Amino acid sequence: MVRHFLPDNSLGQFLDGLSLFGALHGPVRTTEGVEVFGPVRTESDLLLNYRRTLIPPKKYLLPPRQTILNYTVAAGYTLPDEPEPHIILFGVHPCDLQGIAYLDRVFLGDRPDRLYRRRREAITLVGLSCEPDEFCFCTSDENIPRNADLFLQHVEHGFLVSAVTSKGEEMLDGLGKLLASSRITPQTSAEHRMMTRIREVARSGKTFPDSPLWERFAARCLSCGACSVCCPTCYCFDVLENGALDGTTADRFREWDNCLFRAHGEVAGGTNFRPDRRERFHYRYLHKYLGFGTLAGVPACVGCGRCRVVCPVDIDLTELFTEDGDACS
Amino acid sequence: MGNVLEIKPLSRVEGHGTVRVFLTGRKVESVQLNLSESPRLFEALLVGKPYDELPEIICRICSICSSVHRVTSLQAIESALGVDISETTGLYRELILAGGQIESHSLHLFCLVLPDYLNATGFADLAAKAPTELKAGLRIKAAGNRIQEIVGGRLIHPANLVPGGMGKHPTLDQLKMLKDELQTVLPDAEKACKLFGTLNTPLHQADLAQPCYMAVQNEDSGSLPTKQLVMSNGEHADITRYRELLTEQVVPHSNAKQCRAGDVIVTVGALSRLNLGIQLESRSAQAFFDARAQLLGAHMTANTLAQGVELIHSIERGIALIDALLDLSGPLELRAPFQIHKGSGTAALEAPRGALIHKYELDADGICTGADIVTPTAINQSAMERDLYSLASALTGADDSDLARQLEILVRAYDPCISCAVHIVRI
Amino acid sequence: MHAPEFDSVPIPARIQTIQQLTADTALFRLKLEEKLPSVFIPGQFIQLSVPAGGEIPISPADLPAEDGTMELCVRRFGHVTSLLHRTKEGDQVGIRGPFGNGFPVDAMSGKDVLLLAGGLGIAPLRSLLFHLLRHRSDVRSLTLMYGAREPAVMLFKNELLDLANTGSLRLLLTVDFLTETCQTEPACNVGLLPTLLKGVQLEPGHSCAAVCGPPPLYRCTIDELLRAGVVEDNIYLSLERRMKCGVGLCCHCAVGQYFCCCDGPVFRYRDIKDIPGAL
Amino acid sequence: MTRPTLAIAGLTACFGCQLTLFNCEAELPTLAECFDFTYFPMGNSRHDIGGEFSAALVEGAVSTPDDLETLIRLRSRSRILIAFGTCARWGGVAAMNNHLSREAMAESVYGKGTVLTGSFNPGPLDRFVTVDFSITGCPPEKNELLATLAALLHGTLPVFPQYPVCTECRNRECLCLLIERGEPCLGPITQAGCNARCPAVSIKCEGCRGPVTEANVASELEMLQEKGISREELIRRMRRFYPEWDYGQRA
Ligand SMILES: Cc1cc2nc3c(=O)[nH]c(=O)nc-3n(C[C@H](O)[C@H](O)[C@H](O)COP(=O)(O)OP(=O)(O)OC[C@H]3O[C@@H](n4cnc5c(N)ncnc54)[C@H](O)[C@@H]3O)c2cc1C
Ligand code: SF4
Ligand code: SF4
Ligand code: SF4
Repeated sequence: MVRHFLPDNSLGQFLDGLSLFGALHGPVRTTEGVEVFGPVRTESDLLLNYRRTLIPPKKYLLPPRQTILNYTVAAGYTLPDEPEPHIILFGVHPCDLQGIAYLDRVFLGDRPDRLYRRRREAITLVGLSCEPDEFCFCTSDENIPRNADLFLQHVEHGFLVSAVTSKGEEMLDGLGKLLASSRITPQTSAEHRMMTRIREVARSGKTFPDSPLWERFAARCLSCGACSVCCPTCYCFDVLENGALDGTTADRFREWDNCLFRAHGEVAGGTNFRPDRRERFHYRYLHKYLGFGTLAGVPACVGCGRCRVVCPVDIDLTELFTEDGDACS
Repeated sequence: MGNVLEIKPLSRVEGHGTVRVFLTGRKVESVQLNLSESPRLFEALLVGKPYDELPEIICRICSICSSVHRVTSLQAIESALGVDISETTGLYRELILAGGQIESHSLHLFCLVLPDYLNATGFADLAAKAPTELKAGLRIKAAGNRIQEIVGGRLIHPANLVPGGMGKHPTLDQLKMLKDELQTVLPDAEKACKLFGTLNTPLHQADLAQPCYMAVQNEDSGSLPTKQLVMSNGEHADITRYRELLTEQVVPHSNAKQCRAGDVIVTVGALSRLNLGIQLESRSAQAFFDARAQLLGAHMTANTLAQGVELIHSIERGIALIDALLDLSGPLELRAPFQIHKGSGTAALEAPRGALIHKYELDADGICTGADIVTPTAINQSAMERDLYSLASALTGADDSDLARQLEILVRAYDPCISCAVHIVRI
Repeated sequence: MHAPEFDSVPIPARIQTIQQLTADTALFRLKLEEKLPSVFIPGQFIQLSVPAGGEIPISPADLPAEDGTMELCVRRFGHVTSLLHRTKEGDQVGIRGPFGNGFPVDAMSGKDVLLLAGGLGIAPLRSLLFHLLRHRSDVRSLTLMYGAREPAVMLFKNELLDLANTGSLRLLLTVDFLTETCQTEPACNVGLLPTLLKGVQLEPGHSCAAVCGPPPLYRCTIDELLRAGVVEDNIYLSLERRMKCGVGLCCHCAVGQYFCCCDGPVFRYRDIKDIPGAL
Repeated sequence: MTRPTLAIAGLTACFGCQLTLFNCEAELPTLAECFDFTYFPMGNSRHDIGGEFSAALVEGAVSTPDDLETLIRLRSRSRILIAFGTCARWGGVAAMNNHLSREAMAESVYGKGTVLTGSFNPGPLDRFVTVDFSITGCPPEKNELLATLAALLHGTLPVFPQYPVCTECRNRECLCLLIERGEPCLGPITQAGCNARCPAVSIKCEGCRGPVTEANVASELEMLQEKGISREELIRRMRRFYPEWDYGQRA
């Protein structure tokens, strides 16, 4: 893969060039100071050294609430046909790129989801290297994640730009004059200890049935939903249908759900297969680290650290993998 | 033999009320207006609560007036704590008051009283009989509500307004959108005002007493905070001395106390404001000029038309305030800093229905030790009862359903807000 | 076999007839306006859409007929089922499916087959029963044990008695308790369903059982079945979970590492017996 | 199609829930067509409470014999009784001091010997009658009211979220006032549905929609106490809209 050098002072023009291919979105700061992915109006909006956004880019692919069917008496149920505007998502960190790769496996696997695919195809990913902090433990398998269309690596005075996909190459074609050839080889990072542990655990299928941590988690958890909302790979959803005021038409939509909510394991008549929080934490553990169905054995956690940051009562499932948690298994 | 005609519940008003007409044969002996809302003991709920919770609790006294209660409460607390709010905060507060007035006046004009003019039973009937007028009215109302929602964070019980300032400023885009919306409905409001000026009043023309108007004002313009209570008989007082001007008495037949200025029965509301001369913007000034013969010195049956003029005024005022806000530059202060200490504060504002006064006593920790609230409907109650008696007497001989209908229309002209009127006041 | 996708659009269907079976349960005969994308295997389920209510999993109560009709036996339980019970003949509903794995009918051939239905569990088993009756010579013997709360709520009773009278089916009925008026009901045991298994002895390896009913039924029936000689491999259970998508995406229906909607709803007992919370 | 008949009535409250209906400006003409507002004193001068109602939406807490009479009358004449708003569902602001004696409360402010005749401690509707459905909120949300009315037209009732305000707050990517500013936000234990209105303007949730079903009340209290907020203050704030929290509840 060829790497080009993009000097800092050409970034603005580079972004202008990218926005010819779609609406430019990237990490920006809200007036309250929250780092989020959102529309980028000018280069100065863009946070080039951000840590992590509150919600990962999954919101572009699987919005918190999305209409999935419309009903009319005449036509029955039909798929909504909202055209997906093309979006250039700039500045996606490797952990989030891996998150997207995971969602792709779920939603574009053997049972592809048309609504997901439509959004996925309308998005171009421009990755950006990052500096880890004390919360995250991401490790990309390669230095340049394969699902980025373009990938930028911070280097002194600029970025190393690589086109990963043909779409990426196409975009670079028009931007050649901003780029210089480069011989810099960026450093590669070693796998984070935590991620090594997680991968080991996933391989061995360990479930820590006797760890006292479960009780502690269950007693403290507020079921506030933050950990799932903010996780790049949590994708459980609920489906609901509402009639409209005309008395005949209806809309069906799906919205993000959370395995720590009581209703998640309920069936009609009130029977609940995961009645208490302890069981729901087990479930979360099984799904997140050991994987279900065709993704059994594939850990979903990409190490972005969001769940540790957003939990109001400091619950951290990875404690299971540290000495203490492990010792109890 | 005496008999009693009872109108219960009063309909198309906000809150629970009853009118009883006592008759001997066909002669009207007396009329009682009972504001029968159950007392929620709001002052008692406030005592013992910290200063910052007071506005959040007290705005729940009434939904339609929630913004103005909230702002009055904030100003009283800030006066107790000596807080100097920023120009921005002041403008936003005025803006939400304008929004509240647009919403309240249009709800009242189009949904509650217009049916009387067009011989409809309510908004649902009106939707069939006068769909264009209703829809135009609802558009105006929506514009007022949008202001309340964007500035207050919620349509009712505005959460965004807190002691010293606000939680978050609306964005420039939101302000521009509000301005556009206000500009669109301004012609609708002018049309509506003309409509109320020309429609035949459904009310029997009786000789009602000439009211003594009262309003809160500033010497200069309408900006916050207001300083003076003024009356059309020339009396006036600083708002902190409102208790010297306004006396209250318990009447056995009502859950709200009646309020008078000494012996004088006073009237507050849109008509009073116009008669006491609020500063109008250009188009509302024109509307007032056009309708002056119907408004100047008029009794309360003209209040509806006065609200029509004010509807134009608050839309214009809203636009002017948004322009002022758009002109502000630089980093804007969200909340003014302040220290908590013992103190007492009074604030008065014009609610859509007239003068509203809040007073609080705070201890050294900012905990409320006493609260007093005077609401416009409590002030209007005596005048309402007096006018009901005159109207009923003038209608001697009318059959019961006509009499009841006429009395209800008169009550509606006052636009009573019974939820806020009913609360027992500490003296 | 290819199951429909989650975003597949429900096929329109009309309600042809509604037959009230008990106070809260009715048999809805639907006519599909298009063909189902694949052949229905007993034990599979469809997702039934009731406009403005939503979508719920239902196991058809018979084998869909050539003319595109299908029978659903549904109890009024909550949100969607109540709305279904308010529909009238001629109303429109929607169908997606079939989803999941049904009963392994091939594995039943040559065996003594025991069907155990508790309450509404008779609905899914009825389609299996019809299938087996149609291929009666493939299985060695066919027994249906069906338990209901009380005689008044026993579903399809006359139909089942008629079938039993043809001799191709051994039918054992039980009710949890008898009400005054029904004391003369014929051929009906009193007691929970497992009591019917008391004393039954089957040939291990040559017998199999299909069980469907409310969760407590499984817990109390399995031991009895094992004791009667049915091996773990040959006990098939149809499990209920909340299903929103039907294809293993929404993640509500997980049973251990399996998804009830695509790995089930029919599971072999051996595969799930060690999963905590499965039953 | 026969139009569903509605009764809309207010007991002890601020009229905000009924105002919420009027606040549906865009939909009001449609609503007038779809429903027969048979009994609706605030909106209609033709009040006949005599008939049968498809549904009754009742605002406010019960705190007078008159309230109770209206409520029972509506209950017996309506197929569906809907508690409309926080006061009707949970008791609301007027009930926040129910732990104090009403007489003592009146006396503490107005002096000895004050008697309050004809009213009692405000309570939610379900203390007196069976309630079929509720739309919570102080004020309730327009879209929840409209969803309910639409569902009634379809012969059903809507399904509202059962998760807390936090979930919506995070979905909107608001600043978490609890984590970032240590404020006693009640979002984690409050029923969602408002789309986190208050945190969205950087104001802590005051809990106006009442408890979420699986509120971990004990943990919320512990966590906020660890942040240095007193238990008394927390309980006082929590009582503002619902005076009967179970402070030991964990799930
Ligand atoms: C494989 C399978 C086969 C089945 N076969 C049959 C059968 O043949 N006959 C039969 O009667 N039943 C059958 N059931 C059970 C049937 O699916 C439930 O009774 C039905 O889902 C109840 O739905 P409800 O909305 O009426 O009940 P509710 O109790 O209201 O809802 C059930 C679940 O869905 C949630 N929910 C409620 N309303 C909604 C909504 N509008 N949108 C989304 N979720 C909502 C609830 O939280 C609850 O978890 C079967 C179930 C399964 C899994
Ligand atoms: S589990 Fe936590 S650390 Fe892992 S990907 Fe999800 S949010 Fe990030
Ligand atoms: S601000 Fe409040 S509602 Fe929002 S996430 Fe934080 S605790 Fe929850
Ligand atoms: S954030 Fe809390 S206080 Fe604000 S509207 Fe929602 S529930 Fe009510």
